[in-house]
Amino acid sequence: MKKVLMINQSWCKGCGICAAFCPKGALEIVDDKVQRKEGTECILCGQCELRCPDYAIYIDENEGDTDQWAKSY
Amino acid sequence: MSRQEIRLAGSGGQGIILATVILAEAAIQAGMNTAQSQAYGPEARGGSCKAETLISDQTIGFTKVQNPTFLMALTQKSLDQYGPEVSENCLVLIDSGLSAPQDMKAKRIVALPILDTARTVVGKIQTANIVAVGCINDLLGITDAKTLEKAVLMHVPSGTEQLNIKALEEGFKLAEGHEEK
Amino acid sequence: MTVDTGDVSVKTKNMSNLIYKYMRPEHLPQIWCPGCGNGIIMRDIAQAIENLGLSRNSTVIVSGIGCSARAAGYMDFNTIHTTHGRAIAFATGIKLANPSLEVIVVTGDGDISAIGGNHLIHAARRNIGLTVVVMNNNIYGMTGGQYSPTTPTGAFGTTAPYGNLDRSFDIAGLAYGAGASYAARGSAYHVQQTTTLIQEGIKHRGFSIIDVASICPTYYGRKNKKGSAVDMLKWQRDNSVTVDQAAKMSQEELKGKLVIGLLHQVNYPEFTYAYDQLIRRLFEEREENE
Amino acid sequence: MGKVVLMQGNEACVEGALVAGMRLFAGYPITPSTEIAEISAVRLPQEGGKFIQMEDEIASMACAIGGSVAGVKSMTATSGPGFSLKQENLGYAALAEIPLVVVDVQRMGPSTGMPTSPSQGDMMMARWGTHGDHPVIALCPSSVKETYDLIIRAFNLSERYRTPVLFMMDEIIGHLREGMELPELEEVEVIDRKTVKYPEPKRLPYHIKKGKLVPEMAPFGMGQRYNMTGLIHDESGFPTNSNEEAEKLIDRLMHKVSDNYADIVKCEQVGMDDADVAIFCYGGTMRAASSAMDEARKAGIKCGIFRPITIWPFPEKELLEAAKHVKRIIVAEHNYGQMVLEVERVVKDACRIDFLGRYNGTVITPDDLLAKIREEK
Repeated sequence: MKKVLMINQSWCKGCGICAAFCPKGALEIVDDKVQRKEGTECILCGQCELRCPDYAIYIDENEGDTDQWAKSY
Repeated sequence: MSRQEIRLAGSGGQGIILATVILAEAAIQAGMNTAQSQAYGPEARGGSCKAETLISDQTIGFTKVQNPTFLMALTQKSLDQYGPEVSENCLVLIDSGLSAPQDMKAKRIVALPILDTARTVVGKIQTANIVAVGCINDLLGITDAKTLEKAVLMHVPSGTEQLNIKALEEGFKLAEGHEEK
Repeated sequence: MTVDTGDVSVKTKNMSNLIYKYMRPEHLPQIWCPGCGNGIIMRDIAQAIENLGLSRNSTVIVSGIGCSARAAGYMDFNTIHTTHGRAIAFATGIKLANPSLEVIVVTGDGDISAIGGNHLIHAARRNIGLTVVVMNNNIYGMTGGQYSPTTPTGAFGTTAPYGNLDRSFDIAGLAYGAGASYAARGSAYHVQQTTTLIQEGIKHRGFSIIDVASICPTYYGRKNKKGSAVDMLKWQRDNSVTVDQAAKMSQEELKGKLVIGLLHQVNYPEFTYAYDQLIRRLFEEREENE
Repeated sequence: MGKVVLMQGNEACVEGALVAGMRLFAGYPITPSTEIAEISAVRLPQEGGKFIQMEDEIASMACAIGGSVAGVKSMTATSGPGFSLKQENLGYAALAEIPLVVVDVQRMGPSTGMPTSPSQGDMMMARWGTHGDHPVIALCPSSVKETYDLIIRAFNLSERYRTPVLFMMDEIIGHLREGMELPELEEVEVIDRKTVKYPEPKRLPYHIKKGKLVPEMAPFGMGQRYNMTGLIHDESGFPTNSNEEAEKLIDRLMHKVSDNYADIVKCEQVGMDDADVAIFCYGGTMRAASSAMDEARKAGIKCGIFRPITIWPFPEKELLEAAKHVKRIIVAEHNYGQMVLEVERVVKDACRIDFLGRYNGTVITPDDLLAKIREEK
């Protein structure tokens, strides 16, 4: 099953840790919330998930109901 | 047996408390009521020590000895301290090595070589309290020898039974031919 | 997809399987400040439990008072949030009453080494089978930034306005000196290493402590010009040395470094096990006598 | 009739507790309660229970709470200074509704005071010692036999009301040895913990089932995962800042005890049918009072005794009724005047109240009481 990066913006406090430690620079904080940065590549390494203090970003398995490779709530 | 208010005094480590516990146990075994308590200083050894047993065939209210009917002192210090407090009718048992203070009102004094008997006859000074228990039972007639022996065995450390029974018997012997001064 | 939670099976929505399985989502996000290291360490604990396959029903989380103490409320186990400094003493009673429980104490530097210091050293000495995870952020966060026993000399806090005069405690070293049979140090940055250290600490039979360097950007960071949460984590990344590396370094070289890894482990009979042996012995003696 | 044995008050406390189901004791040495720890250390492992000597009094209290949370009937014992140290966690146990028994063999204070000297100086600390409003059940034995029976009752009350029960002994009874008749064990009522039968994950840990007094408890490890806290919490066991929930919780805690006054409060009245003068006393002081009463009656003075066995909640209904039928109440206690404040609060001007306090390390004697009884004003 395909893996997918998930973002739960309602839990995000915008600390920026995930973005800072993303090896591909694929995340950014906009208005105190994390989001995917356009034109970058996510390699689904999970470094963001490991260090997010608020469990707002994580790698999940694609539920099959979407083509999106990143999903935000 | 009428109400007895027994006070034993000595120095910490002489087994004064255990002696009153055994007397209390003897009273229970003999079907009487009893109340045993003690007061001691912070020292575990060498400090002054006072322990009491009330024995009565009636229910016991107040649990402390107020007017001792019997006092035993094993050290001069404790005799000097508690001797003058007791009334004329109190029976006082002292170790032979001690001398009664001048201001002691009690008339009935029995001096027996309790410490010496423990040391030389029984062979262990630590048994002086059990020698004393034998003497006291004989003087006061709390219970029979068999019951007292049972009470002793209920409270002495295991391994010391024989030694303590010997001490008790020596106590009986000591008191047999006693004389009140 | 579904997650086996032990009692219910529900489609996950907006959290990872790990969080769904071991946390109480209805109480998330936590009250901790943005960038607080405690959330990272709490996840490490959950991951360690997942790796070990512990049953949630037979795992107990005990906490004291302070920021760290809120962890108990978020984690989906038998949880008890106790009084300040006393988490280990409560945990001792729980472990003694039911040694089959896995008892994990989640605490902070003030909680464990100031008001609770006595319980720490004696539980370590007793070698009772608790696992203590310290969220060590070098400051009292919940009361607003006072210096703690692990605040470095010279650092600032609201009660150290001219710089801290005290020397700071090495909590893992303290516990080790007191007889802890497992002592380790991790950091908020070193997620995988710390998770492994916690995991091994839980597995260890006896008293284990994992002193984890947390970060407090709100108070410690701001008061001491340490920058953002990101800066503080980067500091951990750039200034940590492993136990093996540290062994080859001089005292001078080690100054200002964070030594992480397993500091000490020894096998010694665990207290509740020893007590159960005692009970068995007494029962056997009685049977022989009868 | 059971066997009569010679037993010390402190020993009876442990033996009774074992009958009541105590299987964990956490303590710290302090005279005059130390024998309770020593005897527990010998007896508990023999019964499959656990004894632990903690590093201090605070830890002992916390450890006993932990034991109870894990489903084992637990006890701790101490004397004055240690009772002071236990107060914070006592409040925790009251708020989180943890059944356990805390024994205080009182000694003379304040501070280190006069070790081993008798006192009843912790009576108000028992009521008000921990911060915040909380329910209190405290019992006072006045003989070795009563210590044995009453400690069983203390455990039963703690289970029935899910609350810590204070067992307020004093040195007089703690160190007294006297004969007591052992009960037939099958005749002893022992209340076991009401635990959840089927742990349901969604069950609210502090929800009270219809017709029940208190929430059923789920010992840690039995399958219901929930949160316990010393913060004000709602039925879910999680902290709340709701003022309504706070009031609801405190009301419920207070009412579970006050609404069951008749079940909890016990007192003894001796010779009160025709008494003109009553001695109000509790614990070891009762022994001097009973001797004084006998003497007074011999001298033609109609003397009676009113003795609370449950000291908190205070037996105010019975006392007020008794006060209406006597001319005087003499309050005798080994402190500077503690329970006399309660007597004054309850009796008001229903009769004259005299006070006999003792706070120098000696005990009130029957003669002291007789002198007070004969005092003319």
